[in-house]
Amino acid sequence: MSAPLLSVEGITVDLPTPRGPLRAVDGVDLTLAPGSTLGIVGESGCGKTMLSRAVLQLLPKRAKLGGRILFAGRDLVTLPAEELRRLRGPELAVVFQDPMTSLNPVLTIGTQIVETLQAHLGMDTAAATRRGVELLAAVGIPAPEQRLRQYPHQLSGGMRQRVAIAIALSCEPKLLIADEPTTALDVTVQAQILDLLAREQQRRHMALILITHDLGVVAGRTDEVAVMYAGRVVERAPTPRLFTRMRMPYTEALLAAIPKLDSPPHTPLPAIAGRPPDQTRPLKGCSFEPRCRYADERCRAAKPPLADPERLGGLFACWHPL
Amino acid sequence: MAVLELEGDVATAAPVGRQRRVGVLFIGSVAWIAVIGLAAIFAGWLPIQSPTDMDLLAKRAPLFSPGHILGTDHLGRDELSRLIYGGRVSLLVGLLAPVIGVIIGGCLGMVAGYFRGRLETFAVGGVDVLLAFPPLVFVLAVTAFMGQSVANITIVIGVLGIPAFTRVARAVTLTLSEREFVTAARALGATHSRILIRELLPNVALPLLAFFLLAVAVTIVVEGALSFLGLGVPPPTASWGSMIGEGRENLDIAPWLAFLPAGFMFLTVLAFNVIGDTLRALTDPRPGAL
Amino acid sequence: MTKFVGRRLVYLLPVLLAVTLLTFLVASLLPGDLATTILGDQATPEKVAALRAQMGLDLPIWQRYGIWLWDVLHGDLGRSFRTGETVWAAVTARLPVSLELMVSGVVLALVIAIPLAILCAVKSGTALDRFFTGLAFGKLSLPNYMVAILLIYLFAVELNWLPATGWVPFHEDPLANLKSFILPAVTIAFAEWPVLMRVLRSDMIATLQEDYIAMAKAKGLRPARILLVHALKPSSLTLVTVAGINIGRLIGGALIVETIFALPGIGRLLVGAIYARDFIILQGVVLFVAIGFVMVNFIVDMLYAVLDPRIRHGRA
Amino acid sequence: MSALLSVRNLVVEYAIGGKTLSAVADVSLEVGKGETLGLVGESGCGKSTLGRAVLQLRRPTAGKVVFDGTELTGLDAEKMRLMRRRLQLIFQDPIASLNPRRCIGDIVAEPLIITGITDKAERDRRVREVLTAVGLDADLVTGRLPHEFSGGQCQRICIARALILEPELVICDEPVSALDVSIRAQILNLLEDMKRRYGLTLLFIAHDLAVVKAVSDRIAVMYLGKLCEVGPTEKLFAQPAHPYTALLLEAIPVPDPSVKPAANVPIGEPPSPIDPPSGCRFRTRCPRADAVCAEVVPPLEEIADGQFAACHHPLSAR
Repeated sequence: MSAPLLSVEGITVDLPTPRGPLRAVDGVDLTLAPGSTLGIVGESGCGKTMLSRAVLQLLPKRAKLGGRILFAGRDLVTLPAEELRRLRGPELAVVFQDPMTSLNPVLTIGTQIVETLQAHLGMDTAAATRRGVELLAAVGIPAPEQRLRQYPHQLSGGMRQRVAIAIALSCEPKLLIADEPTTALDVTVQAQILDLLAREQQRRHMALILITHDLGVVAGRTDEVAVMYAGRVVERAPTPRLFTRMRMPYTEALLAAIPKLDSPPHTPLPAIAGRPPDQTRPLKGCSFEPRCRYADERCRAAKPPLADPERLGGLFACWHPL
Repeated sequence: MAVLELEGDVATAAPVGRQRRVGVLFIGSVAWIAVIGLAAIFAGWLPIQSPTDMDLLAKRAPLFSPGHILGTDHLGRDELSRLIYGGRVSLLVGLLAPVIGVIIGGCLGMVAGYFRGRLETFAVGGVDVLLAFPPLVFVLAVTAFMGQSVANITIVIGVLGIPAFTRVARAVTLTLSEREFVTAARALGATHSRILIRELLPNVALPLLAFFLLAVAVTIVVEGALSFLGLGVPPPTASWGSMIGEGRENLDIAPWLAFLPAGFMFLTVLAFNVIGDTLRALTDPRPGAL
Repeated sequence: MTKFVGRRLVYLLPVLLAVTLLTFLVASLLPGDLATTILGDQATPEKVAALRAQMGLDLPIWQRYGIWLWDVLHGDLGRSFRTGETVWAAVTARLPVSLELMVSGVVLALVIAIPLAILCAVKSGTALDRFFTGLAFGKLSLPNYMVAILLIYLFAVELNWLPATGWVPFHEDPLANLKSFILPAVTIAFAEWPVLMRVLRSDMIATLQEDYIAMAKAKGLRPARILLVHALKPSSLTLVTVAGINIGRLIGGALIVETIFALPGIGRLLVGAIYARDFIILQGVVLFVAIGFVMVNFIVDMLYAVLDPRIRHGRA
Repeated sequence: MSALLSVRNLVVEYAIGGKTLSAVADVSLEVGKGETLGLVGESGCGKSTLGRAVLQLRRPTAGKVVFDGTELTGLDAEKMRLMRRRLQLIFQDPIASLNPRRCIGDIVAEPLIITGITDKAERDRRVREVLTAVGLDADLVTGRLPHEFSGGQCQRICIARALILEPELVICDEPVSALDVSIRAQILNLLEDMKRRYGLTLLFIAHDLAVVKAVSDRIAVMYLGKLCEVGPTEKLFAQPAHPYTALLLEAIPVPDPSVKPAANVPIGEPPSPIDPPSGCRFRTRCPRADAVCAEVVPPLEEIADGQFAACHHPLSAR
């Protein structure tokens, strides 16, 4: 295995709230090899977005970040602002959830692509415009020359997300972070966008972090999956292994709670009782313990570490793995 | 789903922390208004001289003169007494005039924002007309017609405040009306008046109250401006505005005659602004534009 | 776009009509009979009646309004019965003063407000931000007649650097004109900047939290470009509105400032007309001011469309 | 099964900038008493508008809505107001559908007050009963404000409010799409329980086929304001007749890595409903479209027993 492109070590993110600091990300370690795909799955509030924002160094101003984020050998946390700026675009890029809000409504598509190319590749306007047309064509946008002159609101949701992807890809990044890239889109468009991401990733040999709440989205399209719950990674394994031999009860319960296409109507769903814990009042033991049917005294007393005690290549944080 | 995770949690928490931070200034403001208010109410019982008695031997007495702690004005009237009685006028007009605005403008704005359609066009058009009309002409016409008195001044300033209140009420109602709880009430078979009173009013009331306090501050300033121009409360009744105006004539020899009432008015207006702004911040981060 | 402009114009026309009608009503509420005023108290009732008939004052109000409107549409705004001056001449003589005051005041206010607002938005929550927002907040509570008095006291009375009152036409003595305008313009700027700054700052703070700003950062753009291109444009809508309303108001003359500094502007013309019951001048000036206000609002709407393509494409 | 709700040739139009947008274009369907009809479609297909038009919250431009023998479109405002206690609505965003400044007890009792139940004790009893039914502790809940609850709990409160008058028909407009997976399952189970307990008829609107499948007896698929296919749930999933239904089913990501993502995903995106394609509205994205599809609007016809499709080239007729 080659040296990791991204290595996240003991990341914590604390957000101040009126009820005290909220630990949104609680000691997460991750590594990502060049060209590979990592899926991060979790429900809202599990910290997956904050984790991605930490990697991108785009946390809210009041958030407190701890730990190290090594990207191609440099620690992003301590990197000077100007160096970080030069890294963003050519090395590190992002696609956000809602292209309606992630594209600037008052600037044309052309401006938003061209400015990126100019900022990093030193192209003149004509060259950058030509490149912009190529990029839009590459992400499957018909009549790209005309689109350059249009504004985001004149495009459909799927087209907007294609534009956002074109911008992210414009400087050939080594790592693309896609944060719920299809959640705001319809299911038929979602499939198209996921295909586009997969295709471009392979073509450019780019690493991809795909963040989603939908286990279905990561199933067919990632090499490895990390499941997050209450700010922690609770299970991490190669994708096929995670779905066939999951060890963490939360992963099992999450998968079971999804309505299945092949089960008959009116089948009661095995729901997870209760709701995620209040992260301003961290539990002493396992965060999933109050909702877990296997929980016992040990789970209440101490947090299980994320480990691979069986040396089978899958990490999980549970005292009573399945 | 998963739209901006965490934001939800943060938003649902009651704004406990914010009150403390605003503390000192807020308490100071409330205290100042309480002092001025009490002095204005009980002015008649306070051991001060009459605000209209002239002591022509002691014209423009400096501060801390015997018998006149804050000196006397160009007619030898006791400055402290005039300040207190002037506060009476400022507070009376300042508190009553916005009541007109908040009631008429609030109703108009809510109805316009809720029913939309032609009614809204009409209300918005009316507001635009009132805004385009030079307010001073209105003030002068009314005072010329009905006479300069505290009541007339109050009514005029109150009417001029209607457009602003209408705008705020309409903006808030408009966004609220699109919220699903209003549709839910309609689906339950609630009548329009019930929706307006039970569902919308409790939500519009707080932003309007905050705006009301800011309007009090503005009204005091406007009343002062009118008195300053000699269009407000007729002399010899004291008013902060007219005192500043009279003080201006003596700026070179007795500058305090202008700066004392100016200071009083500044502190009072500031206090109302602080209270209103605190309330606004606590209720709605971004209300309709003024 | 043309449709958008057309729609706004169609809306503005009834507003203008309503304003003039309102003026007519208010003016007719003014006590005192115009004919009596002109002829004096000693005039015989017959003479008064004759003059009333001659001036059309005995007609019902809506008819008088119609006649006046007809004349206006033909470019005849009327003539003061008192001075014989035409409305057009009276307004054009005062307008340069009010315009110079308004433009210099507002430009100065914007020059102060915009950089401060950007600075405070970027540094929001820091001591720097709290200092300037606190300053703006305090200034909001300081009426401009107090500012004017303070300025006069400091620069005219104590330091004696600038004239306290008066106005010199630009073509007579540019330097004296400038000097006579510094204090009034600063007073206006002082009144305007806190409002403008607060509005822009709060919009800017909201914009800076938008996803597209995060996106712009993630694209590795320079901070200056993010602030000035990506953040300022979408944040400036409220600023434009507020500035527009205030400019619209100032077209009617900054009455208080004009009075304190004895500047012969539109505001004082208006007050003079009311005191003298100069109905014709009053009518004309109000019409003029209302048109100005409505036009500024119209320009603001157009600016909206320029700033925000969504409005331009009719998706407001 | 007799039809409790019958929608006939319903048209709902909006005026947008001088153009007409037909959000619902000639839709007919029936919901039998005690049945759950799932209504699926992508955003902008008119499914929510249809739901609101049934409740007369948005007056239809044309067509009829017959509820238990009464023509709702013909009722005046007051009669419709009285009818509303028999038809209820549950929304997508549970937090937005609760008034932030009223306490839960008031919110849930509101329908009773509107119906004119003046006895406070009676109201309290029924509020407790319904809150307990949806799995909330009435003692802990009634005095608190909506912002003190999570999305899932707010949806329970909304369900309680909808059920307190014991309505016959409940329209659920995307009731779980704002909720997380684990909470979603709880709410879906609750809706199923409530349906049994109160003998409800449901019109269940959602964009997620898997969610709809879990609760529906029959499913109707909508595209750009028109119905594509209506049929019994199992049949529609096993043998979709309309190409759109088939593509929709294929596009759903399955949480199983051994199932490869679909190869034939529908191309493009739904066209604007302001200017819909001629003939069959799906033809611009349909792999089977030909000249006929551009000319003739396909009628909704019975393909198999109880299964209707509006297609010139239905799949099961291959």
